[in-house]
Amino acid sequence: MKTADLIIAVNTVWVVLAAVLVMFMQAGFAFLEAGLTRMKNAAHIAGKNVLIFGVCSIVYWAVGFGIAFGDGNSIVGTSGFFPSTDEFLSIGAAPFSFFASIPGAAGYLFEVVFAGVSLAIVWGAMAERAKLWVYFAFGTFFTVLYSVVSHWIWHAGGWLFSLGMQDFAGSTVVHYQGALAALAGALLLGPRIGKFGHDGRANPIPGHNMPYAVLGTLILWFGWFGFNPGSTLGVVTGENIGYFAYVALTTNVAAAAGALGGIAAAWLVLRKPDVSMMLNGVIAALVAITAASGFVAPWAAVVIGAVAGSIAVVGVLWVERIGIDDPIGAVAVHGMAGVWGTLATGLFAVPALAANLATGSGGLFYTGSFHQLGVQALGLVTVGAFTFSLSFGALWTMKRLWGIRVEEHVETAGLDVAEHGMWGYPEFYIPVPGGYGTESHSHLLGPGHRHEPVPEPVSEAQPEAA
Amino acid sequence: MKTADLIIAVNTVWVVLAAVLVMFMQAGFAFLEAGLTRMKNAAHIAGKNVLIFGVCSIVYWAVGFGIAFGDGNSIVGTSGFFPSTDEFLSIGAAPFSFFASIPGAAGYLFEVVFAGVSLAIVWGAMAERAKLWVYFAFGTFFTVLYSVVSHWIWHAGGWLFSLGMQDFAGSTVVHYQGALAALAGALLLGPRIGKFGHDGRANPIPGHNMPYAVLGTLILWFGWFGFNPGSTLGVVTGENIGYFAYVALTTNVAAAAGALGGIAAAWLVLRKPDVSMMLNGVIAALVAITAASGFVAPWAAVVIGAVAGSIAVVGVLWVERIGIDDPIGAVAVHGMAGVWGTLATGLFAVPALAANLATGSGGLFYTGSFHQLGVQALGLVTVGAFTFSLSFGALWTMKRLWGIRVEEHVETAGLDVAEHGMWGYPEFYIPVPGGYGTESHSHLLGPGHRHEPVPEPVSEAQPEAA
Amino acid sequence: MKTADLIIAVNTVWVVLAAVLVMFMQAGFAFLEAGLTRMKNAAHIAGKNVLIFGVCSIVYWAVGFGIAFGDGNSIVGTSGFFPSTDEFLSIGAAPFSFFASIPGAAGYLFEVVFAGVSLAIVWGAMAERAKLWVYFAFGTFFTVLYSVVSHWIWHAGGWLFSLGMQDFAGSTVVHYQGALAALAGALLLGPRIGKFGHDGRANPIPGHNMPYAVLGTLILWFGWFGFNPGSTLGVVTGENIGYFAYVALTTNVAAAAGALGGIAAAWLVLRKPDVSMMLNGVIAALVAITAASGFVAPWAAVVIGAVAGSIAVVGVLWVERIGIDDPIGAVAVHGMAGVWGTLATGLFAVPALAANLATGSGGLFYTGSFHQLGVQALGLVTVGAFTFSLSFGALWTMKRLWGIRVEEHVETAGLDVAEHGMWGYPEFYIPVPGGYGTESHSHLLGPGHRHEPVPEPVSEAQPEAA
Amino acid sequence: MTKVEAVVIRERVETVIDAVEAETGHVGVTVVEAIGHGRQRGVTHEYRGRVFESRFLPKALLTFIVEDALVRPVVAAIADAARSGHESGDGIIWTTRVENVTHNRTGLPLAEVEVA
Amino acid sequence: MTKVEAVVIRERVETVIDAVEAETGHVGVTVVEAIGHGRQRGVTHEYRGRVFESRFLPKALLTFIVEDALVRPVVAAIADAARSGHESGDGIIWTTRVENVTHNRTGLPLAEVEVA
Amino acid sequence: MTKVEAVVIRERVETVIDAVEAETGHVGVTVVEAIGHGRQRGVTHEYRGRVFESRFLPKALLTFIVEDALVRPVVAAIADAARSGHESGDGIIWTTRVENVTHNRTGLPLAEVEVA
Ligand SMILES: Nc1ncnc2c1ncn2[C@@H]1O[C@H](COP(=O)(O)OP(=O)(O)O)[C@@H](O)[C@H]1O
Ligand SMILES: Nc1ncnc2c1ncn2[C@@H]1O[C@H](COP(=O)(O)OP(=O)(O)O)[C@@H](O)[C@H]1O
Ligand SMILES: Nc1ncnc2c1ncn2[C@@H]1O[C@H](COP(=O)(O)OP(=O)(O)O)[C@@H](O)[C@H]1O
Repeated sequence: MKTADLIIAVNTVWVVLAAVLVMFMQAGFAFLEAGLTRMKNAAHIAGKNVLIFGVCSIVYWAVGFGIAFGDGNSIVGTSGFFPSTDEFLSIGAAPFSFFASIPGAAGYLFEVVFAGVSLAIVWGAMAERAKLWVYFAFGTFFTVLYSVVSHWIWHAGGWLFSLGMQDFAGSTVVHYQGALAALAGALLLGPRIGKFGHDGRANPIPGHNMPYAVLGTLILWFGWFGFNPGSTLGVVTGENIGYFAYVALTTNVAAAAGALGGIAAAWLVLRKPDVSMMLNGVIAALVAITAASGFVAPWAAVVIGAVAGSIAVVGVLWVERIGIDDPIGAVAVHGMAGVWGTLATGLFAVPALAANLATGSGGLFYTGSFHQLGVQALGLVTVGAFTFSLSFGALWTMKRLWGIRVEEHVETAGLDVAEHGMWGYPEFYIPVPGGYGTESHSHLLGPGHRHEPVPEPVSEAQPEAA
Repeated sequence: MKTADLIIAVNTVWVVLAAVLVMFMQAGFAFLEAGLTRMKNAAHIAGKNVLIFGVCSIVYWAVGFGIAFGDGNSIVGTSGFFPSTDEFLSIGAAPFSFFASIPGAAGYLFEVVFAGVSLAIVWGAMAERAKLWVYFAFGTFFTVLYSVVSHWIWHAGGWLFSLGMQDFAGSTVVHYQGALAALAGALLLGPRIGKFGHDGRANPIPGHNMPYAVLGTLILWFGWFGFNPGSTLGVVTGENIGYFAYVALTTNVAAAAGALGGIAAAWLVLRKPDVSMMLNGVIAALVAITAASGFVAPWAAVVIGAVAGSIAVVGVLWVERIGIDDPIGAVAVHGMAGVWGTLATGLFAVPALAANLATGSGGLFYTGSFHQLGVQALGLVTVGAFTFSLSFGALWTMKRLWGIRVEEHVETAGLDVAEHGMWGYPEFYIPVPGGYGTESHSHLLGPGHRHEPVPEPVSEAQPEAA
Repeated sequence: MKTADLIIAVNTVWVVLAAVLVMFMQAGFAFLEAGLTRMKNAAHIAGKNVLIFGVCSIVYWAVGFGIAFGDGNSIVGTSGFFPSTDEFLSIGAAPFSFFASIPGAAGYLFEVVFAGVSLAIVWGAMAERAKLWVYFAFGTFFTVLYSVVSHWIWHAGGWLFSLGMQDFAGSTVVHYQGALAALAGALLLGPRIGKFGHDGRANPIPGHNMPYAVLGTLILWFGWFGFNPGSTLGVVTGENIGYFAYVALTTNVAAAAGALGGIAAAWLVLRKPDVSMMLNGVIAALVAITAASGFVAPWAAVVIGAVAGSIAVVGVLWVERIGIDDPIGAVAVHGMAGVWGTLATGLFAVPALAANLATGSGGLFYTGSFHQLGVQALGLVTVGAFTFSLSFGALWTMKRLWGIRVEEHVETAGLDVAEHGMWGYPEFYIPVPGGYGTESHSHLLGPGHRHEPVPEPVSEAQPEAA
Repeated sequence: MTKVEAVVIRERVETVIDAVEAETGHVGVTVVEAIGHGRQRGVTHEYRGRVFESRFLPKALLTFIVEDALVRPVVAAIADAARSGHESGDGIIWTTRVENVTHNRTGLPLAEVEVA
Repeated sequence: MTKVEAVVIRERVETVIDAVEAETGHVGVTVVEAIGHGRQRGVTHEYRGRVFESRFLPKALLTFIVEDALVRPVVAAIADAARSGHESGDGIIWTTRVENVTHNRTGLPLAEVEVA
Repeated sequence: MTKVEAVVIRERVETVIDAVEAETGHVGVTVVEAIGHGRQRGVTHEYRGRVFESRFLPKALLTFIVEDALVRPVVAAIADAARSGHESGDGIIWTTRVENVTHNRTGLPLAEVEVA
């Protein structure tokens, strides 16, 4: 076997395992979001991540992957739709010639989990009040939208990539985009009942389970080691062997600095070391380092992370202050931190590393030139305009035509029982731990009381069902 | 170092990490099952997965691995019991010559976690009423049983493998077998108290924590990326470099289709987008694609997954209708979907892929020949007869001799407090958050009330203990 | 590309992924500890793991890594502080010439997660009563302390390594050290309010969530497959290709034996198959096999694990009997089992494996010589003296100067609400699932009752904040 | 009107309410999860090596506000339906006269709403 | 003194307490989470293929121990504040005379503490 | 018979029950977790940037059905045992006469069971 083939095999091991780590981030979002929302919606909030990752995986296989990484022009990929077995098995060949050192299948796997993350962010700000069908409809729409932008910035032929935009693993592509759609959704849905008093003052709606939020955050941190380092798409990067280890390092120190930055900011600004703010700080730091992880020095990663941690705290407050109800803080944590990370790369990118990655040039701090910073800003502006306007337009249309928000009584009762038919924690609402039927049965065993059978439940559905 | 050795090293990295992902599926089952059962049994249900994986790991090391993958005849492996250090370190040598390109130790690790998954399935249908010792006794028995069948289908010398049966990662070996034993157990244990009313109508017994079930499902999806792709046992498969990436792709699109198929079927049949049914749909799809993942085209994976998703919904209803109490839906989700997946491979296997894997031939859809389908059916019938009858026999004997079901008062009080001595969530049953002792101590601090010491608890055990 | 370079790339893939698995153990500790403590402290206990891993990651990057693995003398590393990008990218060069076959960045990543685990252990015994700032102060101090000892035992130039001490993955370095600091903390903090009655009898303070503890344990088991096998730091170990698979095997059978040993011991000694004791048994077994995993035969791993499982049960009882309040059992599970594992290596080390690892010699059982056992004991004594005395001294000083324990009313109310401002599970303490503000808003919608606005909350902080 | 309060084992909550509705026609109850201690001995717990008694067992506390005329049949129906046949723990019932029974939605005395 | 007990929807707990304090000046309440069944129909549940009714809805049970003189205004304030405008489920109120109202911290009759 | 109800801090539940049993010999109690608001100020919460007061603190509501003769000693024992020495929050006690006290298992008046 030729060494070249072996390198491909090793690259594939790395990329597939990185993709698997990123896929697990769905569990991270599920628990972060379930923990920061209310008990009555817990099953819905957690379960929706399974649903949207399902939608995303199918849509991305059908068209998204072709749009993003199929051979095409500088705006969009024009081939590789509903790819065949051979197209997925081939390496560095049309329609996925972009992936020169891994099979197309590995490319799909790695990219679809990124789309899934971006989509997961969207629903954070729309939590606890969106109709279920919207997840299907907008999920499909956004997956396509996302694919277009990822073509611009990541595909060798993409126009922003050609300009030298540096977005190593997607502060802009994944997080900022997700936050833009989240913002559109939050604006169109409006705040949850009771979020703002008649005097417009915001009321806190505490999430129901902080340990869930901690678990979610640690799963995200864990998955991010696939997210950023995996974006090398191989084990040798330019001159550097095992460069992904360096990317993992910048990711880790940034996240750590974000935890400290977040809790410190909360302690100073809010006078309390708010646990949920520390968690937001970690995530904001990971979001910010995402663009920069391959380009910056360790000390810069610490700075980027610490700043992002405080952005999370102030950003969450500010979004609420301007009257937007974002239960998870998606706009601040993924949007503002994503912008910061993208710009910070333009500030701190080390020329040698940029050269080694053959992407853009050194940052202001090293070169004294505003060029790279300008490119980053251009990317933010164009993506912002594109993704926000189209997301807003799509959701606005859906709202007008069919309505995207649940009825008041559904929201009050909770989505679990009203939409899905069962509480997320049934035993907190129903006093019969043995199940509904227990008593109508168990007292047959003892010499207990006998009474007329419970009225037949409305279960006429089943006969046809089975 | 020779390239050949390096390939072995890379294979080992891949197989070991895949095994680790599969091992984590124990946490997935623990939370899926704990979430779909009652609060009063939560510690028992979750904890038993640690217990049975412990039993399985020891038994499989002692005899199971030798039976399954030790050199032997077409029925059973006859060597490699209590393997030595050298036997585990050697590559492609007796007694584990089956593993030609990884050390025997990697083989053990990868195969034992599969046995653990099969065993985990068994207890799903027996949840909330089996005696604790049965986990030890039947766990040991089933591990051996499982090893025999895995020898038939996976070992190069196994008789079903020789016939060309296609079961890439174990729809039959792992899931169908587990479900057969689960069925035997559910039949012999009988339904939980209150599951069926005096009029025979089934009563719902809602699981106590849907977020747990979601976490469990996402962990399973995550782990399945080790389960199916890892079954290539190496990074180069016939002609294809990094073929495991393709297997991961079919696995992912099938699971996604299962989520959509499950929730759609629930919405249509039950008129509610039941979250737990969507989760079952995902798992059923993963079960079904397990046999097919290496053999089919992406579109076929989508079909297999979507069908499996609806099988889960209808199957769960049907199993309940015929009077079987299967709290987790193991029989439908692992059994019926396992049968579907095994047969579907006989329908959709791509000839070229089958040839590349040197296992069986193309499926009906491509070849027009019923041959492969027939082989798959033969495998299902023989394994079904073998595993069900022996599992039933073993459990029947245990039931006759010592009884396998807990007493009624234990079941009513809950296994946590009755068998293990403590609730899974003590603070929901005991009104002293500070712990039992708090008051007998803390009021010493303040000028509070003094009273005669609480009667000495029956803790005479300790002195000898320490 | 040269094969030598490719081997480095493969090593890096393995080591980075192993490091990622170990990093996830933070989630394991977070949930194990949150599950074994009380509801009122759940957010604090879980969240602190994010905090301390943040502290540890920054301190270890700044100085710890240099002290532990920077080139230096036999006592301490004297270079590699605040390492630069180039220092992290270089392979086998100063200041991290210790890492001959992976980049320095991979070395950092793998070693920092070990420091994080050791630090996580510390807080287990200090749970539910330590002041928040202590996490920052002692976390920093301990990270440095830990780095010194890891230099002694793991660095090629370390004095204990030179003597031939065998501690494959850190029973002594990571677990025993963590337990020593934990013991110092537990002694200086004193027991939680109510833990011991006026008659000195220990009162049980049940943990609030056994499923959390199970999840935590399974995550730890999962992560341990990075912990021990990853410590090969490469895919080829001496003569053996893929030796890490063998290490994974010994780790798994030991953990399994620990589960069985723990539940058996509990059943015999406590007359109940205590779930939490089974979990402790697993962890104790993993702790014990950590030193031995690369040196012993499978049967010895089973013995080591089973013994460790019973040590956990008896040790927890004994620590409590002598009046120490260790909520998680860190002293017994990590300390006593760590000692056992370190000594057991001196008993069961296979000469051939020791030779292949070029570390120490065979154990008493094989060689009849007490030499290796003596070396192991020497290591335990010196590390014990060093780490305990310095940890105790540091905490004693902090206690004297500023106090390390929260006020009684804080401890009684719970750290979540008293220190962080919000309950871990707000809806169990606040009767308004809709959030505080719901009623002041929702009744505007209906023709409901109107009343004077709720008094403005003390939120003057915000305006300046935003 | 009269308040009838009953402590019953949780598994019996629905049986008891069914019995009251079936045998007296009264509809309306408020249920609270409770834990109780009485003649019945509690549970022996074991946790991490400590063996100890908890005197408490899970129960439910039911409150029915009923017409005075219905008090006896309601009490009888509850006592009858609450009897599990186990040796202990079935709980107790007691009643109290209550005044000003007001129906929030209408603001009327509940009695008038009941007839309504 | 008199005990005023009220069952209200959970979202209204704070509104009701605010109203009592604002309109009668009475401070002091004990709240218990409850589930209730009344004229209002319950929830239709679906779980794994079973469709069934649960008659219970989440409510809260409030207990106020008040001066006899305050009973009428307190009841009025509660009923007024508990009214959600929904078609059902707003709950009920009832009162009972109570004796020996003792204040644990001081051991004095509560009335005297109130004035204190 | 008489119903004695007491609101106490949760840490004191077992102390209070022990005291009642030790000092009056009465056995039998039903406990409900409650949250309370009284003279004692509540907790200042902070959540994601909002600082606000919650007036509620965790308490427990104990219900004892006792012989009329035991009312005074039971109330005294509770008040005594509930006193934590803290500056606030120890709760209150009140009593009410109750009728038809029935014992579910036997169907007899509870009094007769007690003596039995
Ligand atoms: N005197 C009492 N005061 C308050 N609650 C009581 C009293 N006696 C019994 N109970 C309640 O009834 C429940 C069952 O009482 P118990 O004496 O155990 O029943 P049985 O007499 O059938 O054994 C207890 O758990 C407690 O909640
Ligand atoms: N007779 C009663 N006894 C006890 N609780 C009652 C009674 N009637 C109503 N309730 C309580 O009040 C709640 C609301 O009653 P409901 O009849 O639904 O209100 P509405 O009359 O406004 O529809 C019920 O859920 C129950 O908790
Ligand atoms: N008037 C009342 N009605 C109902 N419950 C009350 C009343 N006064 C006090 N309580 C209960 O007693 C608890 C303690 O009361 P509080 O006034 O805080 O005690 P203290 O007077 O010792 O400060 C309160 O949290 C509440 O649950």
